[in-house]
Amino acid sequence: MFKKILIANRGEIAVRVMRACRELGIPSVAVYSEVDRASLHVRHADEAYFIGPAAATESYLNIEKILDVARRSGADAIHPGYGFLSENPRFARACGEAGVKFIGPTAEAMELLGSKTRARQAMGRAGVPFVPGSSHGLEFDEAVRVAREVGYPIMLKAAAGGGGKGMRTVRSADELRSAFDSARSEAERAFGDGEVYIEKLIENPRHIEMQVLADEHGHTLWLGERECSVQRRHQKVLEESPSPIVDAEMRRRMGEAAVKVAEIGGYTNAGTVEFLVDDKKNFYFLEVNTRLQVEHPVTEMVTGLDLVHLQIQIAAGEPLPFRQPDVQLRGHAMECRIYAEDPDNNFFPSPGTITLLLIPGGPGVRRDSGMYEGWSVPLDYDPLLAKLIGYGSDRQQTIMRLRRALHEYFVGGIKTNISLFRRILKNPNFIAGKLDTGFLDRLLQHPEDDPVRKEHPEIAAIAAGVFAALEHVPATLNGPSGGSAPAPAKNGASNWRQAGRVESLQ
Amino acid sequence: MFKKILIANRGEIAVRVMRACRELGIPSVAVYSEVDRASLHVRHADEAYFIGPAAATESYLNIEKILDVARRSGADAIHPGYGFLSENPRFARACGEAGVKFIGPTAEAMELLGSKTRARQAMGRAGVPFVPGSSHGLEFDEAVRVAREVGYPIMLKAAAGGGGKGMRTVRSADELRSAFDSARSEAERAFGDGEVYIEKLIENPRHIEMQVLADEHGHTLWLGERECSVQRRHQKVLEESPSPIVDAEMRRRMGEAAVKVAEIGGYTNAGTVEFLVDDKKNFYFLEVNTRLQVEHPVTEMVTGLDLVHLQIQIAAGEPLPFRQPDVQLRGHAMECRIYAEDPDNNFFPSPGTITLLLIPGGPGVRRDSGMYEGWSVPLDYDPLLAKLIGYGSDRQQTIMRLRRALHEYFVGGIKTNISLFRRILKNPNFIAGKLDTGFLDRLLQHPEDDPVRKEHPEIAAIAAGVFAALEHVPATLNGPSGGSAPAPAKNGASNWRQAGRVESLQ
Amino acid sequence: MIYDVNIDGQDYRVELAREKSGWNCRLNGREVALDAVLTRANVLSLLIDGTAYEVKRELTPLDLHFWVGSARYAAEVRDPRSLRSRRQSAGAAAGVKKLVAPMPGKVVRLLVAEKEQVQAGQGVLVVEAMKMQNELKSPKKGIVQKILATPGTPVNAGDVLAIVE
Amino acid sequence: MIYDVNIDGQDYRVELAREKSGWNCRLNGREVALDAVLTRANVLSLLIDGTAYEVKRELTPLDLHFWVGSARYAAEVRDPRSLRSRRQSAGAAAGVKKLVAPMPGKVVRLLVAEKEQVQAGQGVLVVEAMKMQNELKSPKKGIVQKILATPGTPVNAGDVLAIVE
Repeated sequence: MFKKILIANRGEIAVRVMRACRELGIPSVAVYSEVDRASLHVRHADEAYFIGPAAATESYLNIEKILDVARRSGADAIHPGYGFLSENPRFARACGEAGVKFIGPTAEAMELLGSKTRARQAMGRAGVPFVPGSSHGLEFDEAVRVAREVGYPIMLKAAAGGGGKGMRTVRSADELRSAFDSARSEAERAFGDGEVYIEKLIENPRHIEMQVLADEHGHTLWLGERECSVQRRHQKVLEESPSPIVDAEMRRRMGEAAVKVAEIGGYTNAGTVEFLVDDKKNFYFLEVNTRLQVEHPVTEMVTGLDLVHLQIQIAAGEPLPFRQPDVQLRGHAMECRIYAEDPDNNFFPSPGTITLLLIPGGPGVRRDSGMYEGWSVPLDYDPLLAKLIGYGSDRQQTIMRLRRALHEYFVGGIKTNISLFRRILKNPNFIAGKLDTGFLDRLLQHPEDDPVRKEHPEIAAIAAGVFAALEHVPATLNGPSGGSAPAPAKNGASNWRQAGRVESLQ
Repeated sequence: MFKKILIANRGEIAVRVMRACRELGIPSVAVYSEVDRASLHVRHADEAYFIGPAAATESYLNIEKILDVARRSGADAIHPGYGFLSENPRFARACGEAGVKFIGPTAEAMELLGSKTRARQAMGRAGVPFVPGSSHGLEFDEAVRVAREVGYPIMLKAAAGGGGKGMRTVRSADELRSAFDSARSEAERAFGDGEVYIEKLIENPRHIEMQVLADEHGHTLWLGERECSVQRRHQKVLEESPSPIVDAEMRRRMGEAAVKVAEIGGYTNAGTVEFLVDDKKNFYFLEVNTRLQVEHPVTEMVTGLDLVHLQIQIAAGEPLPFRQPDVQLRGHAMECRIYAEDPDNNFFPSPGTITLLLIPGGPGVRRDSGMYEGWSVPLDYDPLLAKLIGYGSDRQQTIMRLRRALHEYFVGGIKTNISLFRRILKNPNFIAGKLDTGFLDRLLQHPEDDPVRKEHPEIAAIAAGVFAALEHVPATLNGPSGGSAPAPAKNGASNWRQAGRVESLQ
Repeated sequence: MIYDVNIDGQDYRVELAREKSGWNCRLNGREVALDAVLTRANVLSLLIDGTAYEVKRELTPLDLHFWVGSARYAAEVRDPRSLRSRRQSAGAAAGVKKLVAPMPGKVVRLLVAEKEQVQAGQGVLVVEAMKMQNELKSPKKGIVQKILATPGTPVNAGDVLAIVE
Repeated sequence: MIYDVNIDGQDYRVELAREKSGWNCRLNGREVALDAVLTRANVLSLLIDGTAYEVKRELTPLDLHFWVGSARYAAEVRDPRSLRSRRQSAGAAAGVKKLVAPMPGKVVRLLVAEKEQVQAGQGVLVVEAMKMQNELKSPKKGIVQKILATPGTPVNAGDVLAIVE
């Protein structure tokens, strides 16, 4: 087993990986940029090293700086988390050359499966169903022909793509020219690679993915699907497992297809095979995510397994400790991604200081968080603050449990999308499991459907008065009690108690 | 289903039941005594009513006051939690007479199974194994004879007993007289009932209990065992499921015995059948707990079920939604009971204000808590503050996970037994599953085995200096920032950040 | 103590008097059986006729809100007897609207020039924060009187970036 | 700033000086590459040569402790240049020991009378708190000089209940 693991990431995923390290008895090493000294991942680490300015290119994306910390700290393995360097084959290769184990697939597997066109070619050879279209980059003339063959509407996609960049929907032949040119130049700018290919557009598909796990001894397993159709701007917002439409037979077929994909790619460690599913439940290979996914906790809840433990054990050369029939799926899990963004104002990002944080607990609630009260959310990174994951014996219980947990959750001082989840979890189509990737856009077109009613303005008014009155009474009652006092929070409770008691009997 | 549920309890269990109510869409009603106005269960309730002074006899144990709140609030069911009125048949009967459903077994079942001697008689008729001895109250002469028959050492026990009261170990005939007299008078004082009976002493037994669930339509199921051998003064401290020594066959036999016990007693709702297990894995019926147990979460984690949901559904007349073969036990769960007591000083209770609270999160961690930062723990009730429950794919992972979670857990301002769990979870016998009810006493005889080493006094010294220095710099850096400022906690981080960065590069 | 409170545009008068037996509360002159406990900083537990409300206060550099359960209310509080008032001169100069940065970030692009005509909802400039480019839109149709932002410079939440008249 | 710090009975001198580039720290005269951030009230993150320590401060009416990870250290801090000192006159009167209430509660029973002889560890009185009766024991062998507690009355943590000489 490894002596020390460096986590080349920040935020909730760095904390989550450090927890696994501690559970395995392995010291963890954090890296942090200028704006992350007070971040939670530094508090959770056994060691922590500064790696540069806020800009990720000069810190979290800087391969040399990270390998330098590995060297100085004596870390013999690196967990990349998700994002940043996690799907960068050059980084995986540089780790190998530096004698540090990269916890993830090989650079070769990443290169094969990370290019969408190369992956599509491989799937074709292996007989895994994929969305009709081309499997290599196209010039315009060829694009015209392929588009005609598969039939409009089609999607233009960047081979190196991700995050919706270099992607265009084309509904008729006369739109193709301008869409082609703009997709190509956007891909060129975003990825330094203008390669563009065509896929038939599947209208309102579901996005369902399959978790796979492969050790370095030739064993590859699937761990069940995740339904990720609730998206905004190609960004996942809520994920669940199992999918409301996948039955045991379909699950087995998707699982076996995903294992085949992983085996073709020589894949090791944890990975995800994404599929599009049409309204007849046909599924089509979409792409492979060669990393731990943000939404891995829902799979952990329904399998009872810890994917990060398994990633580390696999990377250390251990064989998988179970076989496919040992994987027991049970219950239902759902994840809400808590972003620092304002759902009432164009989803503008909302960095700033968290002035009040009330967090949910109790049965079936898991929090993977990178925030704490008093912390200032920097404006330099992805707005994902935390993940709230709910587990229940069935989908209905899980939905009700998450609604309860969201009721308990409060993040003050910055805006978050917590209120959006209240809407989603009360939406009749969502409750009925009628989902597709257009679900959330349609929901957002009806802001008047917000189930949170503002029924108590008079209670807010009374509270405003009480808070103001509390500031007029001596500071010891309400205000923080000065330098050396340990509890600025205790305030007026005891003095008001007497009052409260008498009043409540009236 | 019920329209409104009153929770006749306080602390973590009241909060836990309210969460279930919210998940089922049922409004909850809290009751609170004079010292509980600011308690967490009042914050979680939809309605809350004052019921009297701190003394439980005048508030939480006062049947009339509680039924009066049910009437005023329109609650049509009462959940009693554990402790207080939960095992009081008079209360169950009074609820029925007031037209309010008591969420638990019938008064008749409680009366039959709540008396240890009556329960033993019933077990004898049904052929359930129980500890040899007498099954009715004894006069001294009879006690002499029975003790001789079953053979010393023996236990004298109060028929109405609980909490170790009226209980004496007798190792030889010449000790019997004084033990008999004192047990009897203690039982008389504690329970108003001096009935005492004899059980053969099982030396260093394990305490293993079986969860049962029975609906009002004649279906009774078992949900797996809990090992509760880690006790201090007959008070459970840590529980787990499954037991390290129970295999599938033994589990089935214990489960079937427990179901038989419940059926004999005409039992409905959730209950627990306790067994003593000797070193040859023979199990003996001990008693029935006719309520939800403190340690029910470990069963919830390994079954994936919510026992409080099921209690409410059963009480509402619904049939159990599954059958015995549908119950899937998976993984391993363990609960630490966090008490406000000082393990370094005779386990003295430690009420007071919680000045700092850092709580664990992440995978496999559940917190059922009744505390929050700034809250003052009253000195009037049971010292149970919260329960930390860990889940893992196996016992080893669960132990490591709880050690990790305890590392994250911090309760400042009062003493808690968190450090005791660090010791237990690092104890080689505990790790090996070598447990019996004497385990914890033996561990406590070796305070020098504490695995927490004080290796960093110089770090404490530096920190003391830094805190002192921070109080010398302007108040805005360290001290709370006055009346209307929202975040007393944000303090000097940003100012120190610059410093920190440069230093860490040295 | 008397407070004039504005909640989501609606005015309320809250009268609070401390008495031996507790607080006496009137809302718009009507008596309210109020039981209030500050459980921790910024979190108030109110009981009124048995119903429990948890109210959170959220005070940012820009504004004051109260959350009753999951609903959020914008608030302004004024103590008529003191000069302390949180009410801003909102009504003034109805014809002039300020375009305010809703979050800290960096101005990356201007989309219009000064003195240019804009439609309501038309993009005026782009601010980048948290890896996202966010187009700030004109609050009204009119003429961009002034642009106070420079591309490449950081802005704080609440900074006025442009004025449309 | 110079502080004399006592940790679990051991004395340390901590020198801290604020510089442009950070803080300069010396422990017993030896330089320490200290990086310190107060992450939230009472929680300090220290980095020293790459190793991370989270230190919690616990200040109760009775005493001051610092937690480094899971280990708890009793502390006294003295600023030699000021009169502010948390050190109590502990050494004084070694022959006299006070029996102090370790928690708030109610005195339910006295087990000895004034002027009575007690053994070290012998029960002196019983305090009830949180449903438990807790016997407080004599810290030393000697004579109970004074009993300051009355059965039936509440006591606070830190109250002196008896004096043994």
